[in-house]
Amino acid sequence: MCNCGSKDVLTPQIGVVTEIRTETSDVKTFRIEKPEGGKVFDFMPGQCAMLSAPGMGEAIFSITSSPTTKDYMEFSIKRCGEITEYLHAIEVGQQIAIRGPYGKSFPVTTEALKHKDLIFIAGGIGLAPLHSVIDYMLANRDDYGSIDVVYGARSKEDFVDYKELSEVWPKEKNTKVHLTIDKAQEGWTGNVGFVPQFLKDLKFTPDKTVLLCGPPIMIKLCLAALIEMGFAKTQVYTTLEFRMKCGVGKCGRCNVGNKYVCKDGPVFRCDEIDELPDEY
Amino acid sequence: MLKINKAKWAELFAALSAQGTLYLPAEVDGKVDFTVWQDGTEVNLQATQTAKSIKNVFFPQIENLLDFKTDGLKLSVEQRMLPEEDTIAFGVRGCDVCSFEVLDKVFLKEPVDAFYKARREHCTIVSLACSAPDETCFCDTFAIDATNPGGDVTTWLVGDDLFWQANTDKGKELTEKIQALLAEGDEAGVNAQQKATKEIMAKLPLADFKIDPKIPAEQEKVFNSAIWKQLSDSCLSCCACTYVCPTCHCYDVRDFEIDNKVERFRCWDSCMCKDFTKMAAVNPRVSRLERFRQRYMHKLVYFPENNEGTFACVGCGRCLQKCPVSLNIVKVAKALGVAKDV
Amino acid sequence: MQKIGVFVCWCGSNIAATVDVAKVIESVKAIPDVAFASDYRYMCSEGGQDLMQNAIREHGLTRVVVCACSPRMHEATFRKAAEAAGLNPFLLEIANIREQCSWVHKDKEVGTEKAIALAKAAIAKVRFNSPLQAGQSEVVKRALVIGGGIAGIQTALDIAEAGYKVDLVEKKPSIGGRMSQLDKTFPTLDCSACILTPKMVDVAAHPNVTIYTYSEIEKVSGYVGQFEVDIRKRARSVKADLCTGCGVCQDKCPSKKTPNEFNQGLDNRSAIYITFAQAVPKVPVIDREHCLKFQTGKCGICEKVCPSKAIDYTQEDEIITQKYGAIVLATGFETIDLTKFGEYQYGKSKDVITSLEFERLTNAAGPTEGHLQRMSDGKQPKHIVFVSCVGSRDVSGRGKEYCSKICCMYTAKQAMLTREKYPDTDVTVFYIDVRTPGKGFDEFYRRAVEEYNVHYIKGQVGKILEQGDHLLVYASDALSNSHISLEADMVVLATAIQPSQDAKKLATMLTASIDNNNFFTEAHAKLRPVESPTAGVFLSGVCQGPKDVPETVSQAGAAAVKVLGILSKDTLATNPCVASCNERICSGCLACENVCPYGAIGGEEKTVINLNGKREQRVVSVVNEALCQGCGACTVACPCGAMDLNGFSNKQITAEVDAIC
Amino acid sequence: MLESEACENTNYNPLIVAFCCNWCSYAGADGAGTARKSYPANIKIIKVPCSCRVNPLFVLRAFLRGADGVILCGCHPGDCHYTSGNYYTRRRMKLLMSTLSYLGIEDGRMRVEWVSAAEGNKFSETMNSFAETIKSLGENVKLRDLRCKK
Amino acid sequence: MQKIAELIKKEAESLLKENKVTAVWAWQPGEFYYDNSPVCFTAPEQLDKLVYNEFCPSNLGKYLMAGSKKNETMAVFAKPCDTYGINQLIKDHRIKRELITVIGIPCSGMIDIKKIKNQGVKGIISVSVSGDDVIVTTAYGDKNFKKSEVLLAKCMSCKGSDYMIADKELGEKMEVKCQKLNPEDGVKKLEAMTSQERFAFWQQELSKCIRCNACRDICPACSCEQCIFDNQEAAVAGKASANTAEEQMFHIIRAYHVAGRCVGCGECARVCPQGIQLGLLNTKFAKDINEFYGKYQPGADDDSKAPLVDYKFDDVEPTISAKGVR
Repeated sequence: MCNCGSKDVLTPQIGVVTEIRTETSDVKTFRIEKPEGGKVFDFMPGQCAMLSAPGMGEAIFSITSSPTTKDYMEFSIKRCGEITEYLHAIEVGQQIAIRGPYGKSFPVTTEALKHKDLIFIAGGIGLAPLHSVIDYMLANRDDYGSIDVVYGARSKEDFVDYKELSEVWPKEKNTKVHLTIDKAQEGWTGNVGFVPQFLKDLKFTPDKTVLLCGPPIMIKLCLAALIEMGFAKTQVYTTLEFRMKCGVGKCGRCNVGNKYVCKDGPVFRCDEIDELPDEY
Repeated sequence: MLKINKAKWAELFAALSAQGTLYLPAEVDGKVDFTVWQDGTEVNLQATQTAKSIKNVFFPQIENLLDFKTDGLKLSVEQRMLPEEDTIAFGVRGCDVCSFEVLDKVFLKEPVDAFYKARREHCTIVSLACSAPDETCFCDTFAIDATNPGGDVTTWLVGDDLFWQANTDKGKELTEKIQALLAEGDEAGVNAQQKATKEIMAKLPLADFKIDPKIPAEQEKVFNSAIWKQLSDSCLSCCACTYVCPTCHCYDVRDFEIDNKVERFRCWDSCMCKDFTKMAAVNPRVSRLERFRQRYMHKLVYFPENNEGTFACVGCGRCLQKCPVSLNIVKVAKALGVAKDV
Repeated sequence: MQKIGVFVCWCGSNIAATVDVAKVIESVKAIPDVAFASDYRYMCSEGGQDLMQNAIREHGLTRVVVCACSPRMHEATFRKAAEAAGLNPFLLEIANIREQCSWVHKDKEVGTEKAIALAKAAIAKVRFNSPLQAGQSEVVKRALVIGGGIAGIQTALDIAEAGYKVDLVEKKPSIGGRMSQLDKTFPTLDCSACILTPKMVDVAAHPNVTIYTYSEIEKVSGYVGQFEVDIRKRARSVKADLCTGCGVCQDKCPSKKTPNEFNQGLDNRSAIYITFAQAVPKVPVIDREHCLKFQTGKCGICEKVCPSKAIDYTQEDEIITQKYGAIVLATGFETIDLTKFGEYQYGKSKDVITSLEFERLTNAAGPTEGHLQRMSDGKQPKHIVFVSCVGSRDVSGRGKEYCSKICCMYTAKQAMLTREKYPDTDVTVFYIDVRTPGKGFDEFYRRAVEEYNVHYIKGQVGKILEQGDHLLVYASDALSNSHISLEADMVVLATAIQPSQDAKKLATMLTASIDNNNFFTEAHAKLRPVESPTAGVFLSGVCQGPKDVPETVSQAGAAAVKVLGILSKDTLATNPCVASCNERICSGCLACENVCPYGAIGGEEKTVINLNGKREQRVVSVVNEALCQGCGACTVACPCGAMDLNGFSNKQITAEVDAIC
Repeated sequence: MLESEACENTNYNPLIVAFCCNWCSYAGADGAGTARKSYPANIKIIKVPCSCRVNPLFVLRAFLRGADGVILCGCHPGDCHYTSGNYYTRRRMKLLMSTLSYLGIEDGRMRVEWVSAAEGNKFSETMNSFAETIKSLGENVKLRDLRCKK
Repeated sequence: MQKIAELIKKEAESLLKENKVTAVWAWQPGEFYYDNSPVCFTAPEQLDKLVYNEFCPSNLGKYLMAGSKKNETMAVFAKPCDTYGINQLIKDHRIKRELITVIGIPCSGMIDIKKIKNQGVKGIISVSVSGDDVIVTTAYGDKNFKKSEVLLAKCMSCKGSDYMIADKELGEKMEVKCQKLNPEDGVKKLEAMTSQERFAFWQQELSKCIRCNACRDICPACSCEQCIFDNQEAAVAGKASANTAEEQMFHIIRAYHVAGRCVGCGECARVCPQGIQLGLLNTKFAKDINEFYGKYQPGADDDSKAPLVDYKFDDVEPTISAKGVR
């Protein structure tokens, strides 16, 4: 037992997995609550949490559910390593160690996003952090302008949360969802092509604010496309969601220049990233 | 100012050790390192520098943080007891004393590292002024006065007498506990020694070595310097420099599995290693150049940027002594052109 | 997290008597990823297999551990069952809680504890098992039979009859083996030559059979389906294709002082000789060691007299390299050396002979043309003593601990035939036990005693002394508990048999195992008695253990069937437990290549993804899975752990170690 | 001497890991079972295809994790199912044993024995004698990772 | 040595000028006279920084690995002892022979600055060496030493002045003049101790280890793409030294992995920041190999079969030594 009543920053809490949804062939969504019920901790959209696979270690994941959800938080996790392998194999009822929240959130409460017309651009599992923001905004719909979600995946089967994408969000006020897949596929009537081109095709006006999340190469190309369309880097927010270890800005792994991704990020405005050394 | 003669040091160490675990420089196999004092320990107060820094008193090389226990689907976490042991770090040179300030800026910054904090709070630092600096010393570069090293208590070794001056409440408290052993001393000897030491320091090869305090502002230029390649080409990517360094503080968190219990521990790691904090992915800085650059950029640029200009180097010179291929922060700084005298 | 199913077998009371099965179940159930655990009286039975298969399906088990008998017994059974239920067969492990637990520990508490530990180790290992897919290797449709005695002949014939090519290799100049030396066979008293010769002719004439006589195995490599064998065909110095077997050469040969091996050295032969009249092939061979032409350069008579110009002094040994799908060992036996049994005067007195020598002595084609006479003076013996168990069932260390099995019966045969042919001869047999389990065997023995009045004395012969032209036999009579001595004109020793000297050399070449007595070991004493533990190598005849002719012939047929089982397939599933190289880590030092016994590893310069995820070109090890046999030598030679072995990976073994410690 | 007596008094049961090659020694162990030749229960067998599969790392790992003794059994030299595997084993283990001794680890904590498939008796005798040796040596304290103390 | 330094400079210059190689590995001076470090020169104008004196102990062979992967042509200056390591790296396919030009340079022994400093010398301003005389100028006055008394341990057991591999040799061969040390002597001394004493000795030695990996990273036999200790999958000793048992493991396994490949260069012991006598471990393996399997010098050639990937039918059996219990 801790002798001073103060928990160390690296000591996790216990949560229990209460629901597991299989989203795609390699993505599952996990719902986690306190063993006695309720959310393990409060957070803001874009923040992350560290999940433990005892014996293997920890890995950081962005929280997918909305902060406005009172009872639980959710994580959409793609299978891509030892720890995610472990998580994908667990069952409902399994207890799990979790600590957080870590990092800065998207500036949802500031004028940076409030009352702005917004474009969310996501690729693959990149929807996870944005999902939280979108849900938060839909819950506080009147605080924000128009919402356009542009989401690309390899195939129809690779969309995470397809049901919500196709049935729930489009019904919301002033909200549009634009889906695209990489290659043509039977039964798919939507757009085919990569996200950067799709963006240009959608002809967004450059007065909107962009939240961009996905694999590094997609971010790079989308950013180029946006700039071509007349957007400024100050209008684009993205996340550098990788290589975090301790989560508390000490261990020395995740820094890019003097910024610690886990503490100063993972949400950055694209012009801030430009100031960092080219090491991400 | 108080003093104690060599004849009574054994009593002094015994008395100090009664107040807490006493770490002091001692010689084993011809090598001087901080060691827990016991009766018979061969104390060495002459050595300018210990082989390793004393950072492990606050930041042990390996530290168990917590235990996981599994029982079916149930999981429990039990944090380890925070250390409560009182410690005294005796004979700490000025450079090392300053290194604690660097570490504090990391571990005591929010969110606070509870283990480090507990250790730090339970320790009284008794520093020892330098009287015979070595050619590898360059604490002056960072405006550290080796002849007046600070800490909770400062001591000076002049001839056979150890002069003693408490600086803080903690230091005074400790002084009171051993008051009986101490006699009044006058400052003349100390002052003379301080003067002589400074004269020696001026003669040493690194006396003029200064780092431009403005380099953080030139981050981009430094980061993209062509010199990193040539320097890092000869680096072995070992972590001798990081592990002897008093300010390096990178760590890894790992699990150790025994039956259905898992111990989670924290251990030193080095940003220079290929497998730094390795889990699913490799060191994010994949090339040797990136890793090498990271360490020096961190010490000379990033850290001062985040900490009001404080460099993450105290000029102890250990890396100059220990690098297998004689690469070190001085060589790097000079090559980068951030040293003032070039 | 895996879903592991654990099944604990009672094996009737074999396991359940020493292991508290319920407690094992209870303990393993507490292990986090054990999703199902159950016990069953006989897991290997259909019911047990059903239980496992249902559990795999119902609980979606991803791994299975069976705690039962040795994996050498039923691993294959359970793996097959798991596969039928849709689980990759290599996701199953066996915890050996019978042979290595319940059968060696008496205390139930101790046994239970150990069974739990073994189960835990298997569970720890199985977590890291990965699904393996057996590869395929082609089968060479040709068999090799080593040894041309009745066992080898029968095996070769059976294989050939089924339509496959078979090569028969015999060390001696002629096939026929021991059986060709025998006079009559028990218990029917057929003439041995009369029943063997037709078979020899058949096999020689069979279009599917190639016979290599005077030949030996030089080298064996490869594996089941793909053995590669070098056969050394020794120089005969006679062109087989020209020779008509007329025998002039051996008649005219001036060197006639070589002991005749076929007659057990009871007479001499010429340097150029045909082993025996019915030899196949009936082609003489020059024994170069005793040939004047080869030893002195002079002579050359045979060349001159040969009507068909078949003599060729320049012939050299030939190495024939051939690929085979399967190999049968039929190397037979020889009698043991009796020098350690000085008390019998064997070798000192010409009238003390072995039973095999007796066979030649009574054989019409033998040195005495079938007349029973003493080798010392040519007189017909009036009193013969047979001594059984000479060197058999011997715990003194001079002979063999095992029973040679055939002696009781041939002794009875020899005694009976003597009495029949020479009714005035007195025949005494000393025995420890008379063992007659066999069809018609006991009747045969009783006939010897009852009809032919052979004196059977239960007792051991302690000493034999020469006295004048007689032999004095000192023995004990166990029934009357007295010492007796009797005079004899001839003593016949029923000498123990042992595997042929070549067995050991062959075992090494074939990596087939042999037991302490150099008999080849069968894969399973009861269930796989004709298979060696090495896949594709089968056993026929006495090389596996003492047998009489009918047993040998039936085993020879069985071995042939096993061979056919392989040859009839076009491909065989290869062992998927082979080495594999993690190219990302491999540094290309090729230590692995150096230790591989099969030449299955080689270095290749390749473009690989390095540890930083970048492409680079460097030398890495590449495993040829068809050649790899899965020994794992490479995995240890590899310093960085790039080389690993499927089924016995570093992780699996480490997990077992951790679980046990 | 005193140590070993003390151990006997406390019913000290050494933990022993036995690596056995599949073709000879594991079959030999089965043979011991079939013949009901007993040996101490604290000897646990790990099956490997060939003795040459046993990495010295496994042996060290066993000691690190608290094994009191490690024994490695393989086919007799010359009889290896894989022709030459046990020849490599012989060199590897010879050097390992020599080094362990050099580091001050008690001689005898590790052993290599050649046991054929037919030598069930020898297997059981070997295990009994090895267990006795380890009993007389007492607990492995020198190579054990302190965290693994049970 | 100054003369040889000139020869080296000239050679390097011509190699680079004539584009025979794209890189030359040599040494450059540090802050003090004694801390030269390895460096890669790629242009002739950089060569004024080239240095060769009694403080160039590093073997440059391992640096060739990176360039070899990129198919760069490189020249390397190698002292006689360095050539063993280079051969070993070629044998392990870590350096492509055809890419490298090995230039043998004579050596009369390297000075161990630690030996000088251990005698209480501090504040070194300069060092000058002429013949056997070493004059150390310090902020506290001058000190004189005999070179033969302050040589590196590895030089005191110098394997001789011959090059095991060299495309060209510069200057006249030189001998190391000093009281020679046989590295096996230390091993024999330990072997003569009791088991308990040996254990105590190694506990003391190995507990100093801080797992900085300097011994491994300098070692010409440790050239794996990924060391087993960095491979989580392999589950061997972790990166932290949790207790002496783990340190023990690290050093046994490392010594084991280089057994039969360790060229005996002594660099591991030289670079150990904690002064662990690592040579005693590696030399033990070498000594055992020589005794059990016949004399073998790794690195003397680039094609022989190393003892641990070889065997003889009548190799010595791994039985318990005569001194053993029972």
